[in-house]
Amino acid sequence: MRAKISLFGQLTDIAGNNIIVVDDVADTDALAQAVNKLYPAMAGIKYIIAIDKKPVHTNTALNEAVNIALLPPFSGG
Amino acid sequence: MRAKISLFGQLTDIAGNNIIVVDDVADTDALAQAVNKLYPAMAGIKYIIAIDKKPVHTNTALNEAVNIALLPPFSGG
Amino acid sequence: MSEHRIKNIFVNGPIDASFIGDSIAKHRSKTEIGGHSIFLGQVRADIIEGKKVQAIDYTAFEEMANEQMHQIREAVFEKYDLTCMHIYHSLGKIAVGEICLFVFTSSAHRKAAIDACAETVERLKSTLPVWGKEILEDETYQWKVNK
Amino acid sequence: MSEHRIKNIFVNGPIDASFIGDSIAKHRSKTEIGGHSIFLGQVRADIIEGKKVQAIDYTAFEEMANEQMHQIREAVFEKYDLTCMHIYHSLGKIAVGEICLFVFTSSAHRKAAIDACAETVERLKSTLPVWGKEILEDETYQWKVNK
Repeated sequence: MRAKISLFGQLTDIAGNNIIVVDDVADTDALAQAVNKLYPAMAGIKYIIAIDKKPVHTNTALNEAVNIALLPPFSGG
Repeated sequence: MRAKISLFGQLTDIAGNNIIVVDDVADTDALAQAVNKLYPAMAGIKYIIAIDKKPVHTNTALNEAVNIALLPPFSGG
Repeated sequence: MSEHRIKNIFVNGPIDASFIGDSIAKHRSKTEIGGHSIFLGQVRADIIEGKKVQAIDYTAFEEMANEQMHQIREAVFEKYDLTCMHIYHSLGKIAVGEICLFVFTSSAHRKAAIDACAETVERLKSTLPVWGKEILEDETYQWKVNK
Repeated sequence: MSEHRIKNIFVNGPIDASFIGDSIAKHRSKTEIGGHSIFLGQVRADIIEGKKVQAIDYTAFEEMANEQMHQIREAVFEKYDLTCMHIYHSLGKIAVGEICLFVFTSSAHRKAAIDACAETVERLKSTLPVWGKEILEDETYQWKVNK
């Protein structure tokens, strides 16, 4: 499937955008691989993948309906 | 010696006064005995004796120059 | 189930000290409270590679952060006997010396208020999707990293 | 040796929320601060043998309390990397819902501010010669006992 991904924090600097689109990703592992290939600088950042506003810590299947976001390390407060 | 003693908190209720005087007390142990005899209700209260604004935890000699205070359990804040 | 609804913790710009004072004053009628614990985050003038931070520009994944905060709130209310909890986090450019985080817990007894406040601060720092961009004096910037 | 002088922590009557707000605002210029921790004691409407507390009347051995507080301050500054500490305690009759204790610590980093505030509250509660007389709704009273 084609995944539309929201970016935050320093990831937006790397991509030069708040949203990126990657093709042919069936699950979150494939998504991370595709993203890191497209933007090698992202591979060096320990980002979390969030699906529908929840952090995902194991490989998870994707579908067109889900909301995908990449979250670099938090620095609130 | 004659000791002039400042009272605080509930001890002032028992004595009906902020200051009491006891005679013939050479040290803090003798002072506590004299006070508890004069005001038996004070014997049931775990007060601390302060000499010159410092709590005293072992028997301490008294002299006319020191400031003596009896402090019932604290309840500030 | 919980009575708490998901609240919006975000405010645009710094948190005024007078807002904090007003929040405290509102608790006067809650006479079951014996202790309040408050944590305030203030933007610090760190020196980064010889340049002074002049502001932090905060952004967040707001919807997710509010949901995460809701979960923290539920867990903390479950663990401690609290009367109330209020949380505010700034968004946008906050100058050094300004308040960017306000965590406020109240309880009948001090221990619950103090422990709940400390735990809430730690949890929100580690789990809320919020990012601070440190704006340096020469207008360059660096993404902040929480310790 | 210490730079701190013995301060008077006592104020007559309740501590206004606006005073707390103003105290916070004064720290805006201290841009080395990253976190503030505040504890507030509020007079609680406890029920004692069926009667509601309507106020606490605080008295203190003021000179000794200020000396003891000075020692606590020195010990806490020694232990934690603090920027500043402010303490205020009410004297006189404080109605339920009013603030009677204000402990305020600030540091570059949150942990020092939070831990120092919590420790200061515990230490002052156990060592300051201050007494609260709980005034009940029928004007009888009972001497308060700290837990």
